[in-house]
Amino acid sequence: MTYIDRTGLWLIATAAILVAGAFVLPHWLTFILTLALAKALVVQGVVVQMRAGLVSFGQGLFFCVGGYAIGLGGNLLGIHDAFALLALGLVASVGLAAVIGLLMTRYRDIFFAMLSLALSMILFGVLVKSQTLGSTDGFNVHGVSYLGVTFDGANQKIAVYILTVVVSCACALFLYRSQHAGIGRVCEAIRENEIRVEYLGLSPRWILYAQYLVAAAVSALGGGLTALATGHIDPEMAFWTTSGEFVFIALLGGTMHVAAPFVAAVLFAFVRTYAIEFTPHTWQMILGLVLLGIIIFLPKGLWSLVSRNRRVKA
Amino acid sequence: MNVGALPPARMRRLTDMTTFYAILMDGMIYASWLFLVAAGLTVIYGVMRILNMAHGSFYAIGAYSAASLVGWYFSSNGEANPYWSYAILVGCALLAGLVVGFVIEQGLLRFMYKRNELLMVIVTYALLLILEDATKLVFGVDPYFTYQPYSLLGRSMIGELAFANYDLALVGASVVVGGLCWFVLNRTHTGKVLRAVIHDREIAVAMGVNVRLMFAGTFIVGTTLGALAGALTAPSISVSPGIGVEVIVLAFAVVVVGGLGSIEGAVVGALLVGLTRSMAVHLAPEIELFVIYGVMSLVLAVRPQGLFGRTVARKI
Amino acid sequence: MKRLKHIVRPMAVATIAAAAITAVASPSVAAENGKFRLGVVTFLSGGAAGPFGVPSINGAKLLINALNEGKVPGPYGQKGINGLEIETVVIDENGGATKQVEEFRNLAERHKVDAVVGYISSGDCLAISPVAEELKVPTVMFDCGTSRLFEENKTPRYVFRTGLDAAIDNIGAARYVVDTNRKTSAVASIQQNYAWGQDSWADFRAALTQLKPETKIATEQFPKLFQGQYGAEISAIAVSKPDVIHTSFWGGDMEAFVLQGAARGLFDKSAAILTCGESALDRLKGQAPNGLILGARGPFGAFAPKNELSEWFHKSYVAQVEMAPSYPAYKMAQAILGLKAAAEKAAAGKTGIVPEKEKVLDAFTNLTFESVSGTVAMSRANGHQALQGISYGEYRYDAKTKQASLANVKSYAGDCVTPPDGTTAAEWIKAGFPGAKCGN
Amino acid sequence: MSTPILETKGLCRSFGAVIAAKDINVRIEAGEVVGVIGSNGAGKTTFINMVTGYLPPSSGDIRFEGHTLIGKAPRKIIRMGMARSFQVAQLFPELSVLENMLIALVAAESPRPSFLNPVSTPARLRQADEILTEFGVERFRDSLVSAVPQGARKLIDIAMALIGTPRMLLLDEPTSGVSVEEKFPLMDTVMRAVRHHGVTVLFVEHDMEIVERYVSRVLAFYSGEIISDGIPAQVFADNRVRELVIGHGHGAPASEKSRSKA
Repeated sequence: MTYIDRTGLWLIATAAILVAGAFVLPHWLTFILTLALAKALVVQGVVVQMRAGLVSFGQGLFFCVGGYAIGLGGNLLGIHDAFALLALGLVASVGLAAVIGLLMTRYRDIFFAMLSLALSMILFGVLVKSQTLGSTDGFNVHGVSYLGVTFDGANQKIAVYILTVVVSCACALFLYRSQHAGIGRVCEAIRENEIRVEYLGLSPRWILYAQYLVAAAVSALGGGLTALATGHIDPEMAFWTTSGEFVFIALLGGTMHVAAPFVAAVLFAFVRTYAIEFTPHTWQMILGLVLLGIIIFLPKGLWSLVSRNRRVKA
Repeated sequence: MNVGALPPARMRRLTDMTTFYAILMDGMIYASWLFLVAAGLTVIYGVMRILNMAHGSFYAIGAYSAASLVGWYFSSNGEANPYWSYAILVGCALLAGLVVGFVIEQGLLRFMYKRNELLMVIVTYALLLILEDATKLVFGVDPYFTYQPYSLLGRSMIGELAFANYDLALVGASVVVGGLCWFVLNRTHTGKVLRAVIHDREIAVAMGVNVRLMFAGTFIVGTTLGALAGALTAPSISVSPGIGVEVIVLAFAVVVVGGLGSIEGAVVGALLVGLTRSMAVHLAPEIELFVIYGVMSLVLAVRPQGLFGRTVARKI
Repeated sequence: MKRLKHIVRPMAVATIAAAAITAVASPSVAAENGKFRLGVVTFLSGGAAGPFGVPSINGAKLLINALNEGKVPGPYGQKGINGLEIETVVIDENGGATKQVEEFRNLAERHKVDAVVGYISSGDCLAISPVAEELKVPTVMFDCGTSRLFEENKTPRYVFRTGLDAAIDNIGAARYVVDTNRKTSAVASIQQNYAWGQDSWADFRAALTQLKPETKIATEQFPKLFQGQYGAEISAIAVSKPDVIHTSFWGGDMEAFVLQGAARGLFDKSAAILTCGESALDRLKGQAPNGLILGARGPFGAFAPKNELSEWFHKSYVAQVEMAPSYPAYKMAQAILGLKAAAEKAAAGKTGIVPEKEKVLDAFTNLTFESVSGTVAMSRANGHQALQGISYGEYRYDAKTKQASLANVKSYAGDCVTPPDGTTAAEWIKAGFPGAKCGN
Repeated sequence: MSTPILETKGLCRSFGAVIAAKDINVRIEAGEVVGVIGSNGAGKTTFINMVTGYLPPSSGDIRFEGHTLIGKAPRKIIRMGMARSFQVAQLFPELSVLENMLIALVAAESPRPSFLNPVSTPARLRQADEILTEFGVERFRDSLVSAVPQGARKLIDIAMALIGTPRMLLLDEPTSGVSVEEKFPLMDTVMRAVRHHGVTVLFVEHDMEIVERYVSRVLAFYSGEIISDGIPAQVFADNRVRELVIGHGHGAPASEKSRSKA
């Protein structure tokens, strides 16, 4: 049952083109793409929960855990392999999610949003208090190798970029499958009517718990890749405005298609970069207006543009 | 680093009466400020079911307009009676809240009341982003330092400690605001109608309540309360960009602890958060940063709907 | 509404597509347009914008305009940098280190700037430093004070800092407290709860305890950054009956603390030392009690020495902004002047060209240049870190003239308060300041 | 005597001062079709809610095929072979009717939905189409549930309950909110399906004509108690039933609230 359908092929083809782009595109562009794709993985975590009707205003928690795992794994445990570090972040994040997920899955709506925010802010507080970890200044990530190979300077960034594209593609394939598999459909059902799901003999809490872990896992990968790309981590990753940005991008793209968060994150990165450049004093306002525009005119996100067009053609 | 001397000192302070009074006074002052900040948020949520993330921006707008106008009042005529500045503070807040609340409700929110609660959170998040920059465009990024109304009232000694009379007056102000909210909700016709809307919106509509009018009114009142909190805070701080974002999470914590939409809840939430924080500052400053989120998580874990929140069982 | 959607949808698609195409296709304009392209990064929004960002960007604009018109006195008469007009790309520093790294890459690779001047936040400096080295962009940190900058980047090539290490502020503050014969049997601390506050207090406490071993700490308060309300903290400090209060507060937080503390008589019985206090010198308007000890993170602002350059800067700034320049403006000017001096030294008389990058770096290393704060020697961290003295003084407000001034100013030479290369500030303090050359 | 499919012993439940169930003892054998009547607030829905685990009884025992249901979550009870429909159809409004069916099919297969296997397989699509046809709602297959008329929603609700191949089905007012003309066709469809699957049925109903036509046994509730239990003719002849239940008609003014505390 491991067939790959047309969407799967599209995802793989896009990833292949992006990988090839590493050798053509200017470095600043690949760097923006790296960060945008890594961010999109966290957004995928938000979206997975959004499909089940839960909005996490604290996904930065797992983003941060993933990032700090990269830094601490290198500084404390002496792990320098990128894959091992990402795996470490994944395990740490899923482990944490396994514990707090027990609490979180009892909450819905605004309470879920607020509690996720509070938990993320507690991590922020702990990190700010940890002077050995550099408090708010955070610290730098050095000397990462890739299966024994180390790169220098620009090549290292290309390596991170390719790694990010590959990881994103793998996650996208998995998330696409799970969206259309039982778990994804049931999540939508929970969003629509939780009581009915219970009366179909399913446990909404178990399903939300499972998705919570998945969201934590992909968010940790996003955090890890961000740390590898920027070479720096700080508690800001767990601050609530960071999480707010993830929600923003999730809405921008919409929850309809697995590719939407990636497209939205890339778009967001460009909009923000140019907004900062051309109107350094009012870039937040521009973001706010874009967000309002999306909510009013494209309530299902940018992706509804694509799917609308396709339906017309068909 | 040497970390000596602290633990024994703290043990001594636990039994110290001055510290006890200080905790109580500081807690009360902070709690009344928290209540002022949170009242508007909880009123809007109670009636409209909108968790307003832009509440902090209303606070900031109130603070900025009060600070700039009071600043202008003192700089333009040096001989003026300084006590008028208090009227200016309150007047500013009312005007700013009225105008901003009206424009936002009529211009944006009223078109979106059918959307779900979470989407409204995000709409107000967008508002927050817009208002942050709008405030900056209007008032600039330089801090406004309007100290006159704060220092004018002098200080009082309570035990060995001096307290600014302005801060003590703030306690009075919050009692007045809380009392007014209570009076309107419980002793007036409008209050009765509002409570009907809070209790069950559909039935209220069926009973012929003009919900649109109620919503518009509530939003303007909520905005004005936010602006008032900002205006009353302005003289004791330096009004600078970002103050709105700082208060919003605090206000959330208070309201969530007390129970979303409940005025009594906001009072109790503010007292709980205020006193706990003041205790932390005096007895264990190192945990001060977590106290608020700690209280919030703890209350949510034990009583998800908050101390005064109601659970509505779903009818099937 | 529905009809509107029909119009909006295709328009949105078109706009997005167009934006995406321009974004990707917009050529990275080569810098060879006969101008010297300078990236300037500082806070334009957020809490640090008012006290630091705005004065610094005002200082930068003023100086760059004057340089481009060739109106700067002293050794800086040459137009722009090495005869080239300076063209700036201004970036908001708000938004966190990750965003700054992204923006720095944009500056380096898309805008192809010749150099970057900026960074107030220590976190940003730490994050940018390895990226600057990697992308080989001459980068001058003008304000951030973290000691870790050159502790982590041990062999800097592209990164320079013309501002001072924050450890110096606090070593200087400790010396000032000791030299003015204050009692230190109860020292209270209030710091913003983040790296800056924590590091500042650690350095001050270590230095003071080293200089006066009988020092006792009465209370340590760490309120949240931008908290604004310090009622409980002020009570806790008052209860501890301190002789000295140390704070590294800045901006709105500092002003609020001073106002609230003064209203409650906190400073009546205790001496308070504010390491960043000078930035509010002209704003406190008598709300701070006389005797409050203020610092400016170096010989900047009101502590700047009187010379042709500093007087010109002060006068032009007041003329343009209608306010006296506070220390961030001086520090920004210092960074740009340092870069100009290095570039012109590297060009060795061949004006009208962008001098070779490697030569600029060589010239900047160990450079001694004239600045708005006097003569600056880049003599620490292998010639990448400026060595300057630090001054503290007491606030005096004249109610009649409504002018604030500084009294009992004490200055400490760079050699007195700066650790030598190869040792960290913490180690140097612990060892008892070996090799410190203090005037007395 | 064989084990009854459903048996309750001394079932009690109160909401504050309101008593919704008082010492209810019922024994239902497999294959019966039981109608529950009673005025508003008599405790009918409370009874169904207790049996399906939505409300815990204050005291008493409920046994399904001999196994107690006390302390079990609804999903566990469903997995044991019980199913229910709702007074107001409980569906997934923003999904299509087909998707609703597919989700029910997936749920019926396993309590742990798969992460990888796609939901819409040819086999499931065929099954869904069969069920929709059986209930006569195949024309709504691709519409969103929110766009489907009330009567069809009730049918879809019951169809979903039957997908899990239960041995017992509880229907909470299957014809409420359905127009008079639609009532009998709806019940015909439902009862045909129920017989086809060999399911024991208990349903709450206000319409005495419907009760009379379809059931083999009637339980009459009055303020939390069963006041009569027997074949329809016998129950309808009971004076107390005539006075307290039927006499009240349907729209009895008893408080809407106390009845729908669930």
